[in-house]
Amino acid sequence: MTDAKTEPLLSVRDLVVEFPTRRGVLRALDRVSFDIMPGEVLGMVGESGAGKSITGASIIGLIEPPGRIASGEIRLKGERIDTLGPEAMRRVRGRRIGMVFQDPLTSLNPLYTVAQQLTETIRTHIDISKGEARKRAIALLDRVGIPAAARRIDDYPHHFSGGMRQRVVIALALCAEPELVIADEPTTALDVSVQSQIIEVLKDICAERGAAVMLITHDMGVIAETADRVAVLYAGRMAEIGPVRDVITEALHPYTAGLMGSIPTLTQETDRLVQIPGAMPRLHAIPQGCAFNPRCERAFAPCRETRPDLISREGGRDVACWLYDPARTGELRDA
Amino acid sequence: MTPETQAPQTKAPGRLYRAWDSDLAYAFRTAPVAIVATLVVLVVVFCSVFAPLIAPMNPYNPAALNLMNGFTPPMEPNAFTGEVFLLGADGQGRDMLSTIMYGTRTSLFVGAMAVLFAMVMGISIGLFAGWRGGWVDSALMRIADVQLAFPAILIALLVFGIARGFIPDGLRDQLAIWVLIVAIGLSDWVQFARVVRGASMVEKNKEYVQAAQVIGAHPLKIMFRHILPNVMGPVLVIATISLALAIIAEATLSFLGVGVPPTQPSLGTLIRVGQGFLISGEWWILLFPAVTLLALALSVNLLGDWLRDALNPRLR
Amino acid sequence: MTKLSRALSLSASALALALAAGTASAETIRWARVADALTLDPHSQNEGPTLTLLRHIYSTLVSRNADGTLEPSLATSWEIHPDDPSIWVLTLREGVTFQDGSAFTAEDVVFSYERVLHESSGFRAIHADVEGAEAIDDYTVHVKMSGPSPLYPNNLTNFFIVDKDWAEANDVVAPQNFAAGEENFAVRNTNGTGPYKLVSRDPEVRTVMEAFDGFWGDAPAATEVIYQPIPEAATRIAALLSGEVDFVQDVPVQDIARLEQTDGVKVVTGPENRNLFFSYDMTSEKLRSSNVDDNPFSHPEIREAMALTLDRDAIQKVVMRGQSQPSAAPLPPFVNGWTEEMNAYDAPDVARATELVKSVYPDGFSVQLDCPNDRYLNDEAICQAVVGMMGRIGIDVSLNAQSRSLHFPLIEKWETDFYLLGWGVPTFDSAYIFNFLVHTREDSYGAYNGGKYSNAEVDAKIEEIATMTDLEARDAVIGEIWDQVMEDRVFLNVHNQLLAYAVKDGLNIEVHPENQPTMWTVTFD
Amino acid sequence: MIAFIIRRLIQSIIVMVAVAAVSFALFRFVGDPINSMVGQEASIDDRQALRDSLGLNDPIITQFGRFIGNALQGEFGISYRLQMPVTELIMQRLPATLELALVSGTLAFITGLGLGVYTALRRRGVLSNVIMTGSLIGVSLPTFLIGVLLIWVFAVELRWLPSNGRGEVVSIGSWWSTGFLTTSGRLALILPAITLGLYQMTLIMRLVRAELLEVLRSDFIKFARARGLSARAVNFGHALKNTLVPVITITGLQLGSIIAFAIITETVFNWPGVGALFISSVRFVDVPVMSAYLMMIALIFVIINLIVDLLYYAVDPRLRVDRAAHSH
Repeated sequence: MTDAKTEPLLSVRDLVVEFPTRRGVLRALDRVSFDIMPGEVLGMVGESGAGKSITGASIIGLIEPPGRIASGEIRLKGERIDTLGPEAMRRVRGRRIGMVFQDPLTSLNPLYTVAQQLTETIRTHIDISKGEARKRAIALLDRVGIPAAARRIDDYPHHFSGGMRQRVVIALALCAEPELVIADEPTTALDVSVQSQIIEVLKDICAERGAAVMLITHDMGVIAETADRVAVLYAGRMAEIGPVRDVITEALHPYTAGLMGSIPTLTQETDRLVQIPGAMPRLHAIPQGCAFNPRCERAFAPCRETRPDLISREGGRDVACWLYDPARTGELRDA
Repeated sequence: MTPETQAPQTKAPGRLYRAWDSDLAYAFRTAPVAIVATLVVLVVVFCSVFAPLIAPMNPYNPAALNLMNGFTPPMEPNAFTGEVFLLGADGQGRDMLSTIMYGTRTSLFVGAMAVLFAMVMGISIGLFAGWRGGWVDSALMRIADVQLAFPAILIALLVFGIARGFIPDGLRDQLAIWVLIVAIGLSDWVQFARVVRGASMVEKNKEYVQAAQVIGAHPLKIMFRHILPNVMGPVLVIATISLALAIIAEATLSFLGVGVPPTQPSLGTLIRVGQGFLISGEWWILLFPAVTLLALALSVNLLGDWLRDALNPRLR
Repeated sequence: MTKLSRALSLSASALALALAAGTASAETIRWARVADALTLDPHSQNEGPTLTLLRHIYSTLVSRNADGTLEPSLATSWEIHPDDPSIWVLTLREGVTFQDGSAFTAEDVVFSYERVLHESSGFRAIHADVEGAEAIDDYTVHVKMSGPSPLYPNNLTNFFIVDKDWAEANDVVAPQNFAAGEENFAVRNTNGTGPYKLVSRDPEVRTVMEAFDGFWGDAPAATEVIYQPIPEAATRIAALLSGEVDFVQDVPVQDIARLEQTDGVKVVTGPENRNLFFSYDMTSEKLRSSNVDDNPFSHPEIREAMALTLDRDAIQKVVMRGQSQPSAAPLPPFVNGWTEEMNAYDAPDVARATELVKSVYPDGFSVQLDCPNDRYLNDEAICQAVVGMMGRIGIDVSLNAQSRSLHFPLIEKWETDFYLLGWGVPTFDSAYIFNFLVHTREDSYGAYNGGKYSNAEVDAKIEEIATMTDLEARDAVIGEIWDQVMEDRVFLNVHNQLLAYAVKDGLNIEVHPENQPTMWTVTFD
Repeated sequence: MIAFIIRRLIQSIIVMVAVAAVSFALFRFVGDPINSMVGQEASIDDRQALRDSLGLNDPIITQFGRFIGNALQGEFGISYRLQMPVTELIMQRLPATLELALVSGTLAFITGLGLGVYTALRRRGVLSNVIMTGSLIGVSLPTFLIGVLLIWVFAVELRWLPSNGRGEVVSIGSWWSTGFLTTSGRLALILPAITLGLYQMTLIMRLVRAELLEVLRSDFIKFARARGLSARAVNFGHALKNTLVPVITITGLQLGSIIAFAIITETVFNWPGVGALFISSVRFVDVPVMSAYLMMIALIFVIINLIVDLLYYAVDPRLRVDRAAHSH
């Protein structure tokens, strides 16, 4: 799985994304760092507004103005991509990083056939003939599970059901064979019954092609089933990263712990995060110190004063919590 | 109308107030164009509303006019009477400044009333169409289509023609202004109706509407109360832009010989008369009313534009 | 230049609007006025622009000079028959041909009489006293009147002669009948004896005529006439200033000064045979639009007060910019029966007028004034000024200014209390005014007597002058009638209109008292 | 599809009858044609006789019935004013109006589309703001004044362009006359087309901008960008095509109002079209011409509506199934 010695496919370091507003500059992401290894599936979880989608958008260079990357760096195979010009970045999108959005109903242009959208995308990135592109497109549709792909490729998006459309979307995201696919809540808008199929397709096809996946979701269940590692975001900051099994069985960060408590048992949906009192702070009212401290049962003095940095632990785990500060482990052991 | 308009205060004041007080006010403070436009509108509205108090003379009182003052250029003494007018005098010896103030008053009144008329009509029809649905809705919306495609000038000419048949002698010039209001308003209700219809179609199936019915309240009344706050933004935008349109429409109709009597000229009538003096050299008879109209209509249009963007955060 | 003009006439149906004045041929006149001729049928519409245009294609028996006097045209002379005072003997010009080449003879005159007397003719009233016409020989026609009609030749100036054979061949023996729903050939086709031939016509857009080389009179200097109606005053003047037309007939008074100062353009002015007056209902018990219970206009004091507050000089100076002749009498000086004294009017005396009004109505009264806004020079502005003048003496007038098509029916249907009317006198005789404006409304009399004026004595005199042959005695009766009309203040006259024509330099044209300029009399420098 | 067209046709007929009824009602009040038709010398009796012969004294219902009956046969009678068959008169004037409407409509559409796209894509640019504000000036003055000012500047003062009329026209076939084929004809089109198109241009520009901004925010555009499609393909291929659906609708419906708005422009520029004809007819109470004009406007409206529906159909594939599903 994760080999510490291989170079990460994607490396995000101290990423800060800011939105200037009339109430001052909001930090949607505040010094977020993580890596994605080639071929791995990184789950990214957090509540709405925690910064998951913005992380995805900043990697692919599509933050809505006036938002901007204020500092930090994003590297793809060691090459900085956050500083690329628009044209160079455009060539990265689709070709090297694919993206799948939440709502398949609105992700497809209603006025073009699936074939038009697929071949256009393929031919944008790969220099092949129209016929060749179409062949590839049909094969891909077939692979993502569209029955009678050769015939249905000339249909318009509205001819497909929601689940089928999301398969088309996946095909579109993968058609130029990217090394990384960012899937931003790919199943939220779908019926529960098809959710797992879609995730399955996405995971399988990426595995086949050796593409890494960054799976953004607020559904811990999906992460548990799919991801190799999981990153937990809270109020624009990284709370914890680690192999998914470890994080689930033994969450380090109190917030993660609360989050894990909300994993639905079996397939039953329950209100998430009921166990954690209070709500995530708004971005313009992030408390001093650890952002989670007002809600944290285990908060102590430093939590209210200084923001904790990510602390590397054994087993490839990182956590941003004063509880794990080596300098303080002793004094807290019994607390 | 009265109980309904008061109603939102009980339910939505917090939301409305917050939206207005914060985002809109901030957007306004940071938009110089909107500020300038508002200032212009305020000055023009002030001058016209208080025209009877601040205007140097009452140009609507023919007995007070001295024909010999006709065509006095701005700031120059009249050759016969020696009187001086800041913006000159028109062909009837009316002080241009006063005439413009009164004319703007008439134009604004016509515009505002026409928009009000269109708004009441549009909201009622839209609400009704959305509530009843079915063939009533299709019929009303089809009429709206026809209305939208049928040019406003023709509709106004038509209303004017028909009204002339009903209005008795001696009342013509008093009623002309109301006919004008109906004529302009009638061509403008469709947009209001569409917005309200859309909103009411969404609302009518909501539980509270059915619940209201159970307790005996009329669903239309309930819907009105709930829909109004929702459509306030778009309605306001449409109303603002319609106001500018109505003022221009009044001027256009006056060019076609339909409008307020020449003894009580509106801005449009002044421009219609003034354009006859473009070549002859009495520029002030055209220029000042035209500039006033331009300033007013442009400002109202700019405000409408700004309002539309400001109320639609997605466009911001 | 000749080459160009030939090219122009060759492609006449698609004539280029030469943009620069300099490129127009000196022999072409581009003529713009407010309205187009309604038809080319010579006997259908008795209306100014129609008559003006037709005059260029068709000739009349008798024509009128720019100074208002009669002169021979197709008739070289006209006399009352020595034996029968009710017969007019017309001697016709010889050697005249129609534009299709056929000869003009007495037969054509007789036929034209039949046609002009047809019930679909617009000129029946003018020839109402004609019982019939008879060809005595090829060049003599007897016109039988119902009684002695000493001034009848005045009625011949708008009577166009058509070719009998042509009319019969094209089935246009009668003028357009609207109810029939079919178009008459004569509406768009012509065959006259006039100085110009029709080349092309696009109604309300452009009518092109070229000189008829078989014309019986002098060959016109202007060999081609392009006639364009331009209803908007500003556009019309702009067309002249930009050099797109050479002659603008209807010039707004306010533009005269500017045009006079413009290089390459000049303005000619002259009196029109038309006066403008207010009249009122002085007979009804109660007015339609007044706030008092009786009829204010029935009081002589009120009528006097109105005369006293009307400031004609101010209207002349400001509204008309000098382009009018203020006058108390509702007839222009051209008209038989006019005297110098009739023009005199009192200086305005607002104080006295106010007293007069107060003596009847201490609080004043209100009334509606009906006024056309597209018929006379500055009609609406005149009415507006009068509203102000009336307001000063306690008469609260509300103004109803509207299009002529709405205004004139009010007068005809007696649906107005107080109105503005302009009156032209094509016969140049007072009887025309009396017949239409003064005589009690009955039969063919009083169609425009909108004030319901009725005076049996006056009516009798009006009927009497119609057949009087002793012109001096007749003039005396006319004088008596005028005295009574002026005393009763039937009309509140404002002024006689002056006409202004604007032409480009190098083109000489005279103002015609009936506003019917003739292009064949135009000369070039 | 067929059911849809039939439904549309029935609606159109209802519209036409309604317009006929309304226009007929109108003419009862615009004035009395007789006065304009006869000379001032005509006696009261003559006037009555003419009224009778034209059927103006018949009961309203009779008159209306006769009017509808004739209108169905395309027969509107003889113009009271110009004494020509009304249908011929209108056909003679129609080319001028249609050419003017076409040119100003195209002008408005092209510039409106261009400026709308520009101001949407460069939303925060200085030039965009200038365009947005500047375009409002054109709609903040009455059309007739703009026309008069253009004449004054470009015809009187500069003498660049003709002040009035259509210039030289060339006949094509038996009833079409065009100004497109001559220089003077094309020059004469410029000022009226600008005057007439200004308002529509502003409208279309604003519509395009608003729709485009809306579309640019949509998920499928985000997704298209995320797939690395070029800005050109995204903005002009994906976004613009989606914008066109509402734009076509409004523009199409506006064509009707362009033709009607031509009343003002034609009057100011003495343009020999049906609008100017209508206004002179109103002044003269030329009832046959007025009714024919209104019926023509209604017909044009109905036709345009149909075309817009079909265009919609061509542009938006979603409608094809939806409509088909409805008609089953």
